Amino acid sequence: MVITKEDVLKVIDKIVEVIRENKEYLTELDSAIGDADHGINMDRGFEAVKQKLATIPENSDIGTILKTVGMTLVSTVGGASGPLYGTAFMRAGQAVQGKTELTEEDVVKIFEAALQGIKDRGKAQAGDKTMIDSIEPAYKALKESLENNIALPEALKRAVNAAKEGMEYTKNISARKGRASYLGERSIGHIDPGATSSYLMIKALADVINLL
Amino acid sequence: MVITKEDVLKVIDKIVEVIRENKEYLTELDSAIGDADHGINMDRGFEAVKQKLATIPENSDIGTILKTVGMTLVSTVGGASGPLYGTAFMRAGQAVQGKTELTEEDVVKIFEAALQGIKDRGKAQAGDKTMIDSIEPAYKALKESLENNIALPEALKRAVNAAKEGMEYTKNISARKGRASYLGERSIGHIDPGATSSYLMIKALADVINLL
Amino acid sequence: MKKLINNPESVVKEMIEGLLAAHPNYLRKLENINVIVRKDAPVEGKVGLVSGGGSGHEPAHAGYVGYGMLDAACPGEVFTSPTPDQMYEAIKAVNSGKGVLLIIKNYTGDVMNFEMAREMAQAEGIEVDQVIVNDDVAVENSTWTQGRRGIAGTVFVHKIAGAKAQEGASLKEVKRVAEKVIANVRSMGMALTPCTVPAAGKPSFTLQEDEMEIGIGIHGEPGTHREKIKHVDEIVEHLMDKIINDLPYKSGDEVAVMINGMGGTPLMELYIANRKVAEILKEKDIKVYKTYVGEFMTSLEMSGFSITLLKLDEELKALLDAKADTPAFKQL
Amino acid sequence: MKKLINNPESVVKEMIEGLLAAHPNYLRKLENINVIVRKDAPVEGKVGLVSGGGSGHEPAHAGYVGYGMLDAACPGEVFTSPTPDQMYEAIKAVNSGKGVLLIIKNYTGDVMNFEMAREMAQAEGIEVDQVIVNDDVAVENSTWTQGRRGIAGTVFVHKIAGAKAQEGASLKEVKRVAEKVIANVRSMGMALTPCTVPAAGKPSFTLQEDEMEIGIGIHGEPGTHREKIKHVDEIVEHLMDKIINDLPYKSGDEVAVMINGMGGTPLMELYIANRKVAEILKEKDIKVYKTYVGEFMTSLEMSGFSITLLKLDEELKALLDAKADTPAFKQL
Ligand SMILES: Nc1ncnc2c1ncn2[C@@H]1O[C@H](COP(=O)(O)OP(=O)(O)O)[C@@H](O)[C@H]1O
Ligand SMILES: Nc1ncnc2c1ncn2[C@@H]1O[C@H](COP(=O)(O)OP(=O)(O)O)[C@@H](O)[C@H]1O
Ligand SMILES: [Mg+2]
Ligand SMILES: [Mg+2]
Ligand SMILES: [Mg+2]
Ligand SMILES: [Mg+2]
Repeated sequence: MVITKEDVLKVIDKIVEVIRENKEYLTELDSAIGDADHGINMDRGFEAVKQKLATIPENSDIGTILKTVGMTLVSTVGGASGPLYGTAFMRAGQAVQGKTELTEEDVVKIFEAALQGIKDRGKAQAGDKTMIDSIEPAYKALKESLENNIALPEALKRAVNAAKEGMEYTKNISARKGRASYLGERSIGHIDPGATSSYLMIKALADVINLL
Repeated sequence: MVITKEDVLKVIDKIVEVIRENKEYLTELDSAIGDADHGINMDRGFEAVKQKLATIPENSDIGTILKTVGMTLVSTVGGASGPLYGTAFMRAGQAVQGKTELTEEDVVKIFEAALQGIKDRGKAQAGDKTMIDSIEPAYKALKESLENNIALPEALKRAVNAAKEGMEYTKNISARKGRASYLGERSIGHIDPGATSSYLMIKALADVINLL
Repeated sequence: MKKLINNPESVVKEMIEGLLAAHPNYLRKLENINVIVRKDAPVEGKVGLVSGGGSGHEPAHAGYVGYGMLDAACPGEVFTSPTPDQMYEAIKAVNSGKGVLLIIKNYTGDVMNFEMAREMAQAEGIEVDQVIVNDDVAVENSTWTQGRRGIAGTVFVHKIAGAKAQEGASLKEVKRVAEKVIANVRSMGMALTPCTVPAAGKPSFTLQEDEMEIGIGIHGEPGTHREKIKHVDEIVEHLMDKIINDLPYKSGDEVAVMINGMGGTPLMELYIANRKVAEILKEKDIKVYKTYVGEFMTSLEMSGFSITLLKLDEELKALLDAKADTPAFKQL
Repeated sequence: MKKLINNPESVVKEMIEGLLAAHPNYLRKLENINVIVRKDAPVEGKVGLVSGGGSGHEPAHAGYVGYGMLDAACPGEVFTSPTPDQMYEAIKAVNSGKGVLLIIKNYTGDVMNFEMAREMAQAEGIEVDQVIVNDDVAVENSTWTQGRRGIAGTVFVHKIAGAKAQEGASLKEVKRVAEKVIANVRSMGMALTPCTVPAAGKPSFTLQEDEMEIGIGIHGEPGTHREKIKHVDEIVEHLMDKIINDLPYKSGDEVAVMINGMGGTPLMELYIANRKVAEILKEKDIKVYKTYVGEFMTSLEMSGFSITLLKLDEELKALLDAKADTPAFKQL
């Protein structure tokens, strides 16, 4: 299966839409264990991404598109999620630099680079109650599925399920990174907002690919 | 009928008690059209009066006692009511300077001097929605009753009724003096706190005299 | 009632203790009475400036005691005028022989108590004069009342009369500039929420979630009327309209602006209000010489604000710019 | 949500406009980006000091831009770290060739965004260094987290590093005193009421009428635990206990004290709190060199306060006493 540049743009549009729809929900999650801005931040950022992508040259490759998304997020989201998601998209763009179509392998590379970017930037690991708790299991599920010759749409579905499980798991643990960590044990019982936005983005990707 | 120094002290005690009992009520009235302190102010003042009177020389005359009450009120009540009631008691004391017993006429003089003191100090007149709206009718009723040879206890009862009517009348008018005047028409519908404290003091006087 | 206090009856006493502990280089208290004076009072060769009023307006008035502003402040109980003996002791403590000016906000209680104190001090041969600040334009039919209230504009009187006194001017001169400020200063305020007098324990009025009070004073009392809440720009327009038309302030005038928080208003909101104030003044070609944004004359924890304009001439500008060094008002 | 605003989405933009209108002699804004710099930036021969953080902490940080304190402040969205391009432009605007020091409060977002900016500026050959303030002792198990938060103690870093930079010291020297402050400053806060991020429209947590949050940060987030409300003296005892034992501050030490209101706390209550702070320090024979009471690092309209102690030596005392002239912090 081949993913075109147009497909990538569709995925980004879908992410913009899903973040908009979940703006209040993400903010509410953040108000329980953070500072009540995650949905607002993400929506501001992806709104800017939408504006920005409308202005980039027709012939931009997928790498450039993803890097533009990343740079736009860095300069508009702010907070912790800005540099983290920004770095993730910039690294993803680097991983597929120059390409105008993506293979299954490229998708794995994108996940890998994004995850590594987040880890480099934020120094967190799985179990710290962050976005990594959604992304890492999703990445692993995707990789394993594709290694087992499962088709991309199905592999992405499994990634979404893994992200969802990871996201739900954040409810049971206490935070060790980010603002929520100051709450210590009090953060237990609440889903992490960043893990939720990550899950939503992965789901947006899967939903678009599934419809192709 | 003759009123002794002990009777005067009893009246003051009764006033202290009545103000204490109505501290919250007077404050509530003041919160509707003023700054929510009248009961607190009056109670602080009369509490100080009680302390102070416990320390004055045994042989003090009634004039000295009333002046002491006035000076104590001036230096402890604050606000508008402090100088007004303070001046009222000081003038009343001057009016009966040196006396150890009071006649009916002296009681009229006390009312007259107190009322004049309040008017001199505050430049208000009847109908301005102030303590004067209780005190002036009370003074007039007392004077007229005594002129018509009505006994003091009964004359004071009439004064109390007049004060009560005056107090209730303040509900129907808008304030032209004091803090409530800033409310303009909005002060209509609320009884004036100072008119109420005046009524309560006049009633305390009458109640004590009636029991003699 | 949620307050950071111990006993509602002792808030004034404990506040004064905390104030003195914080500013020992600026302030001292007279013995046995609630009067805060400049540490170096009486200042030789200087007219003494005394102000005061109920507590609950912090930093007014003790926060303005110091170089270039007040010599003494008399804090009363919460929202209750101080008593004549406080002002009397203050007058005696700051009189260096050049006389004393009382700066009184126009409230019946304040005026009467200060007047009694003045009578007492004059009887002792101290030269005492007074000015009465009445900057609040909210109350219109002031002919029927004892006149307008004094609110945040009072701080400009402290600053400017204080600068004049600091120069060594005579009582007459200090009084003249104080009255010039009073003639040229106008204010108006509003509230989003009421405040609670600690000893009363209940808010002095209640407002619905979508209501505001317009034309409030600084004692937690209700305002001139109640409205549905609006955008701050509309609120500012309304207040500015009243203020500007009152003096009136005219095209070509130069003004000082004070955006005063009532105690519970975040600075962010005061700046947002100032944005519209500046815009309106620009439209009307009234030049802003200087702007003060912050909490200068508060009403406990009330949320809301007031706008003050002071029309300036060269003399007032120079005095406004003069150095001041007090706990709550510093100017280099 | 009762706020003096127009549109929740534009509060930061409008606040900045109001701020610039109020303080044109102190501040200017870089074009097309939310960076506030000293009017005279870059100051020749002076290390540039850049700080910033989410908005909602006013007067921090733009209020501290001026003589003897910061050269630039980057206001983010409400409670949201500013973005790297803001800090990057700030660094460029204040660099006079002597290098730039970033003063960062220890939050994941702030640290990451500042670090990205530093990388960008360093890539252009600008000498940039940073310090991270982490004065909040509320969070105990900080080994498991990214460490303690930076709260009101940051203002002492601005003041003292600012004074050192104003003297013309090198980047290395300015960084050294900043780190000395950080090593010696500790804070802790509490809240009586939550605050509402304008764009969120709802309070970030809810408290019952008889509850308070202990160990809060400055972003409206809940604290370390919740309790029944107590007398302020008991609250102060608890906070002071944590703070004093942390460094620890010892008998014979000299300290600067900051009693910081969270935005909605009346000054009266802050002074009442300071009374107990001073009493405890006296008991422990810790000398108070200087006390600051007011709103320095707020959380929108939150009601509550924090206590900060800074242990001083002769160098820090001299720098703390140095002249400062900024919109929100003036010292003669
Ligand atoms: N060090 C980190 N590594 C990975 N993710 C992190 C880290 N710190 C915070 N996060 C994520 O960021 C989310 C919060 O983002 P956001 O609310 O936008 O920023 P802020 O916490 O600065 O307000 C958290 O829910 C968490 O998933
Ligand atoms: N000029 C005046 N003359 C007579 N009584 C007055 C005058 N001004 C105010 N009062 C009385 O004082 C009362 C208010 O007293 P209080 O609440 O103790 O003082 P304040 O108004 O200063 O808070 C009013 O209810 C009114 O009866
Ligand atoms: Mg957040
Ligand atoms: Mg009253
Ligand atoms: Mg009063
Ligand atoms: Mg944030």
